[in-house]
Amino acid sequence: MHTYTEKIQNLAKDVLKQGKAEMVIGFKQGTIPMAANPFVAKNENDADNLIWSSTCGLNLANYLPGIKKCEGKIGIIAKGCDSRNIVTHIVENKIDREKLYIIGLPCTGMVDKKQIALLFDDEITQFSEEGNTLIVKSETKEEKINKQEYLRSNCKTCTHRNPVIYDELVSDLVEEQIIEDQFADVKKIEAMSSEEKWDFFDKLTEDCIRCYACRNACPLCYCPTCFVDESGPQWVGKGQNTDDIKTFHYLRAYHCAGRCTDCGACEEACPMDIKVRNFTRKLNKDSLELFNWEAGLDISQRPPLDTYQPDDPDDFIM
Amino acid sequence: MKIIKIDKKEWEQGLDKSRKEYHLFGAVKDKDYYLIQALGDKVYPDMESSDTILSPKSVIFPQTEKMLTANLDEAQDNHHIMERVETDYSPRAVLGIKPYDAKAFKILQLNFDTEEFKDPYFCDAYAATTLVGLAVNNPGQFDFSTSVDTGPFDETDLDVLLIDTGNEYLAKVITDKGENFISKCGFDNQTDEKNALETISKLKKKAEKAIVSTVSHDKLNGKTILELYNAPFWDDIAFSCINCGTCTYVCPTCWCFDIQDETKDKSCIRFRNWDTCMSRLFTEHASGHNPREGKTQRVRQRFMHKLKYFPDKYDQGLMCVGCGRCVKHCPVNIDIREICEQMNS
Amino acid sequence: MGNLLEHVGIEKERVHFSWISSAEATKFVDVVKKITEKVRALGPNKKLKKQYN
Amino acid sequence: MGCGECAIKCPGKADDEYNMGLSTRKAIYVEYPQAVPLKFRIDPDLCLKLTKDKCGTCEEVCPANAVDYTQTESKETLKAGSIIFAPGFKPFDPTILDNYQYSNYHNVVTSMEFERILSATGPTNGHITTLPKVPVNPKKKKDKLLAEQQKNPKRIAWFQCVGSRDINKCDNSHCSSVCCMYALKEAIIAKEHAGDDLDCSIFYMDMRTPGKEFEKYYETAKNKHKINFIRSRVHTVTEVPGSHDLKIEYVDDFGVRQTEIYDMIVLSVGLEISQETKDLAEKLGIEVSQNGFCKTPTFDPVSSSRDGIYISGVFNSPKDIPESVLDAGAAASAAGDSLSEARNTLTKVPESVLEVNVTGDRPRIGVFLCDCGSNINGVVDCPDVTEYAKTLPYVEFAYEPLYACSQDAQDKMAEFIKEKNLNRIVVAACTPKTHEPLFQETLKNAGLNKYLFEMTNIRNHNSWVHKNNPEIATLKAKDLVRMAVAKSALSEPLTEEKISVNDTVVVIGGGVAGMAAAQSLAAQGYETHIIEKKSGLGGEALKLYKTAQGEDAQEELKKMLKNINSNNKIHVHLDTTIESVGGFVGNFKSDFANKDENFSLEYGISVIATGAKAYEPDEYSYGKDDRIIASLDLDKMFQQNDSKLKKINSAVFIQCVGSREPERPYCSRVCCTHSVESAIELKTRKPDTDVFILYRDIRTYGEKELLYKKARDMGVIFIRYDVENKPVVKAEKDNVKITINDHVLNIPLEIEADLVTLATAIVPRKSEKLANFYKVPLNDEGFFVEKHAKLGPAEFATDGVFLCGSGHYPKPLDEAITQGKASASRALTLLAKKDTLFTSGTIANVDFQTCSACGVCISICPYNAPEFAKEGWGKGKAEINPVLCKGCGLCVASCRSGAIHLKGFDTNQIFSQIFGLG
Repeated sequence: MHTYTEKIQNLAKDVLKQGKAEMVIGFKQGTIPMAANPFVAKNENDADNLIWSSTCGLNLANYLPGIKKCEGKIGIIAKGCDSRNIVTHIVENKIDREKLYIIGLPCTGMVDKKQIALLFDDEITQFSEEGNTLIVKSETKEEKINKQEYLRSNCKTCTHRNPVIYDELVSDLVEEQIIEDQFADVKKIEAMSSEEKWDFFDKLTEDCIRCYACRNACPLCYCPTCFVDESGPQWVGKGQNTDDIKTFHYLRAYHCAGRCTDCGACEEACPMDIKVRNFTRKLNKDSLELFNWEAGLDISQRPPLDTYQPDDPDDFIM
Repeated sequence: MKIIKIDKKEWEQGLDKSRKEYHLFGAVKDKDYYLIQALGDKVYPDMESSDTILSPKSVIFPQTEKMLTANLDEAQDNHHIMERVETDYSPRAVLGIKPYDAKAFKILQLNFDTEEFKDPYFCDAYAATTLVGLAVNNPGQFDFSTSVDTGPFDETDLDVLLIDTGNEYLAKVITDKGENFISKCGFDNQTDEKNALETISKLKKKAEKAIVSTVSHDKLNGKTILELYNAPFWDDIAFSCINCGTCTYVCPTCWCFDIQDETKDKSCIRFRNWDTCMSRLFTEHASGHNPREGKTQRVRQRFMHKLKYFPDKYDQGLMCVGCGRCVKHCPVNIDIREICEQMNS
Repeated sequence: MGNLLEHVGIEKERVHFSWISSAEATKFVDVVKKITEKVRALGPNKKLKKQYN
Repeated sequence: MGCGECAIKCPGKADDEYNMGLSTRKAIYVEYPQAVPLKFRIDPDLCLKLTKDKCGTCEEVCPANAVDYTQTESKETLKAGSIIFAPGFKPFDPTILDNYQYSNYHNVVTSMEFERILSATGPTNGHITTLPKVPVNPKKKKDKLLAEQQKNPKRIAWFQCVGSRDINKCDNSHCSSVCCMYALKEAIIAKEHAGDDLDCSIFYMDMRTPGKEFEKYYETAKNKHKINFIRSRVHTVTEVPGSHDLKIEYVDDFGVRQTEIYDMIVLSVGLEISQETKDLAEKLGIEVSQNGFCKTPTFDPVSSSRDGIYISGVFNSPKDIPESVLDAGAAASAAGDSLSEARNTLTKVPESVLEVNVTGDRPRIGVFLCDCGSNINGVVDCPDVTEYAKTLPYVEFAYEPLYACSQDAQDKMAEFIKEKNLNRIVVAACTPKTHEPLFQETLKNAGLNKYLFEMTNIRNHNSWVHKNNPEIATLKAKDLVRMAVAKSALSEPLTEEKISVNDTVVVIGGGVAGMAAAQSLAAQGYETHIIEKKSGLGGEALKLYKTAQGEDAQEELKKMLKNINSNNKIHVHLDTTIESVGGFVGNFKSDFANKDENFSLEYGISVIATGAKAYEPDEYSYGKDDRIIASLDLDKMFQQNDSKLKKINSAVFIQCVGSREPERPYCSRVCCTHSVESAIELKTRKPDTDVFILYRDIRTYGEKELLYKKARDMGVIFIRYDVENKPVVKAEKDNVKITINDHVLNIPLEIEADLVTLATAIVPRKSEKLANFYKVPLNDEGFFVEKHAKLGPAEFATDGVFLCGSGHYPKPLDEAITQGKASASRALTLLAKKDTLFTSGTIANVDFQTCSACGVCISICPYNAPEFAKEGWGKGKAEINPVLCKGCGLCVASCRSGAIHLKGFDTNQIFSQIFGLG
């Protein structure tokens, strides 16, 4: 059991008991190994089901705008990236800070389930962790692996593991990672020729089935009607045409420009293992370089593309 | 029934022979996962493969399928007249399909190929397709096919069932289609039926025993629709759902589709796409009214359809073959087995 | 906008941003000429151009 | 119609005055291409018909029969209550300055000529060339030879103060105020046109850039554009033998004689008053100064010496565009004050036609394709395009008038609308900019909503530019018509919201600017509230001794206060601060805090006049020694007739204390004049006082230059210093020692002074809160940003909020009062339209169903039109206030959810146009 699990359960019980919040959004144990199921604890008994593990990679902030029936406050377990998306929600008028009771969770990174699955020819039957060691079993073999080597790629470059906004903390803050080159992956693509880039993204998106799990797992995507679903005008064709598929991915990325916290939920949710962060990462890099901006750090600031400053960079205008 | 023994060393040669007449499909590993693909020259299916992410239903019922075209050029005589798209329906064979995936076609037929209605695209594709199954000797932990009237050696809707016995395959030739394919491959080493069946039976028992995952649905039939519909658990089940369509897209039995027209300049095509009941758009009316506005209604619809409406309407068991793909790929771990248990209890 | 298009392989010469006031007719002509030349040198665009049928 | 057929055929030719004679025009001509209305006139001295009764071609070719040779000059008598006299200026003619060789060399041009050379519509299409005065199509042999020697210039020199600050060669003692800035501008544009290797040098005496944002422009010219600045007056220009290059000779800063070669010289000619204006002024009986500028009192800065005649523009004093615009506003306001009772007595209300409801009807489009005489029809096959239009979807009817804008075509249009039951109209003609309102009026009169109109330009964008390709032009006309029809089919009737205007005005700030605004508004009959934070009116003016013209500032101020206090329309709230602002133009509501009781007001218009204050320096030991004081401290001493003044034998003024520094990169505008004034006062009181003014550039712009001259005449010593080498002030027991580098001798100089006066910068008050309340912008230094730097200096981009006084930029009393009156005048344009003020129909609109309430529109709108709905079924979703929306489309483009639509330019309309093209 992860050391955070018991703390979370106790904190949640306390929060619910004292009425600091009416519900607590967290994870419960999944039905299959390496799965965690987003779950809302409404009473102290429910709170016993809350867990924590390195597989809780989805972004719980995603569930906040959907909660309509709640008189009191909503409690939520928030790791670094979740908290940044909560900030974004507050900035974008999705929820009031006063409506929230945030249980901050200093995060040590989430694991890349698909990478781990590749170590096995058959299905994984058990997963557990002890500190930095992950113990993974299948019918045929057992592996003990170092968690740091199997972190999700966004967790590897994360510099905001600690929550940026919270009412109480699950544990002491953890040390933030110092990343030498935040955007090595983006630079690799930037160095390609136009043709190589085009082919790279062709290959990247070729298996997309347009289930929109990436969009739906993303806390930023809360529009009542998404542009892909609009019929008048129909911005994107609905078939499996590669240009339509790519258009969807481009536009989704644009809509996240300056707002994306690189939480990795999109990639985590993709059934086809498409590395969709390759789109948003570029915009994150640009936001940082052009506007010195990282999303979701300050509830008093709108993202750079929502505002105009006379000294905004304008080198692209010729 | 004929049982043919195929030495694995001769397998690929046989396939190459069949290519003269058949387009071959099978599981291929590209990147880190398996997909069903049309096999190019010198490409052979990976018969050791675990499940493909998507089921083989796309071979007969593609995600996007052109149906009709029209030209809008008023200078031409046939303008604005919809004409069926010419599609290649020459014979094709799907190799190594899992028995539960084959069974799923039986379920799809209930929708596309009935006395009353025949979907020409589905029927023509189905008629052209030979399904060469491979019995599952080592079922994975998601496989709960035995609980839903299928099983690792199920022969429903297969034309040929291959059984892997180590160095060779035993091929149970089930239909004429299967017979034709096997003969086109040049596999003709007919084996003693009794011995073979015994081997198969042993393997089958072993495989069925290896299935750890089960689900009970015995009481569903006795419950009324309204009782289940109004059950208290739907909100909790639906809470974590993000309404992506993953479960419906990976499902071998989900058959819903949506028709779209696209026009450019003087040409127009009408095509259909897989649709998903997880999408709000699925039921949205032109008026803006939506009978399944909330995600609870949508989640409930999916499970009620698979586990209650379908069985009630067709009396053909559940609309589920137990492949476990939706369990494995759901990003938030909504598990049909658990829900079925809840509905059954 | 231009950055991401360039990033996914649209040649950057195909996307231009310019600020031209309605009084700057000459600049408009110059910019359009310059862009036309650049794009012509690249040849026809095949990317993100949906093929029907 | 302005088709130009007459000018094409006219045989008469003359120098084109608009292009400063650098090109020619015909005897029948339009003075300049931007002329509104675009009407031709005949030059009576040149026209063969009028002079010799020959020719008559223009009458023959005119398709509209508009030429009438019988028209003659006529005299008319008008009765008027007030006269605004705005005769403008005449550029100085440098012919008399023989040392610059203007008449002799083709490549010595005036700045006015150079403006035309830089212009894309000018004689060289914006191309800079040496010898630009050579005719474009030289006829004479001499000119032809010269034309062959034309080349692209490599070095251009500007000579400043040509005809200004000069009583030696001409009699213009004033500074023309604008030449330094325009020379900077010309040099920068020249570099932009000709490339960075063009060498631009400006020869000047003092660089005078005291206007708003001007100093930054000067810095940019120096640092970014690398323009050379040479402080010297050039004394000789000669041609280099064997070429047309110009050799100039001058004495540099260190007294060394220099020679340089240039390709071209631009004379920055000054502004002067023409003899004609001087004569007229005499006839009108208004007093003028020695340079011919009108004399106006500081506290009544647009009034001439004759009652009822108001002055605006350069005739008042040499000035730039924004000051001229302010003058105009102030003069209009002053003229209006006396006429307010007569307002609205002669207006007529037009009859209105009931609008037909077309919602839900199938579009029935009428297309009107204008021939524009031969303007369009001469190139485009109009009958063919008309026939084509008839085949387009939803087009019921197409018609091809000779001139769509003519009255008979309008009548026909109205008839056809009724007869053919048309419900959408497309006009393919010229530009909607000038003609759309006319057609819309016709639609209205025919009972159609005016937004069911669509216009496409097949003249300016088509027949004019594709003159030589008639076939392509015809195809393009078809494309344009098809696109317009596609859009028109989707157009919907739009409504314009009526804006109610509460006619109470709130003026924030009770300094002279605010008071002047209040006086004007009250004089026009509007209840006006002055909100003043301090316990008395008058602001910074209370600290001044005399005006630049020598009037007693306090006496004048007292008169003003008396007038305010006795005016029952003006309500003064002292010790009061504004605490909140809600609402929008015409409908503001604010809470005010007063030391006695808080109150709130509903009002329609707000004038912000919060002013500025003196910078408190920490430079030059200020505050550490009572002999080192600030400018206003000296005024106080003068006011009180301080006994210390008598003991002063040596006084030093240090200029630019806190101004033109990196942290305050602007010129405070008033300090040079103020120090010069005070220096004169010291000299007047005690002539043997040694007075020194240590300066960077003396910026006594306009006729304030006369004060500068007077000071020099009286013996005030001016010593220039560089910003890198500032004077050093050291307080000692007996006196204050100032060390400065003498700019002529280049040796350190020590001055012993009894009094050091620091000309401190003027800094804006902290106005963030107020700026936030009214959602109006502040610039980097904290001054308010007006609607338009040149054309909208007394108002904000936010409707209903106006601006005056030093909160806009530091300014002397007369300019503050002018701006106060001007802001009132701008406010009046809204107040007077009280019952006829409507929003535009083309504004943004939110679809609540798709709105995700993310707030991007609210954050991004420059006009604060969107807000979250507080009630109704869209509660919590964004909602656009139609009164504030300008229809710019920023929110539409930035709405991720696609919930915002721009009425009249909806996405489906734009798409249908695009798809209509492809």
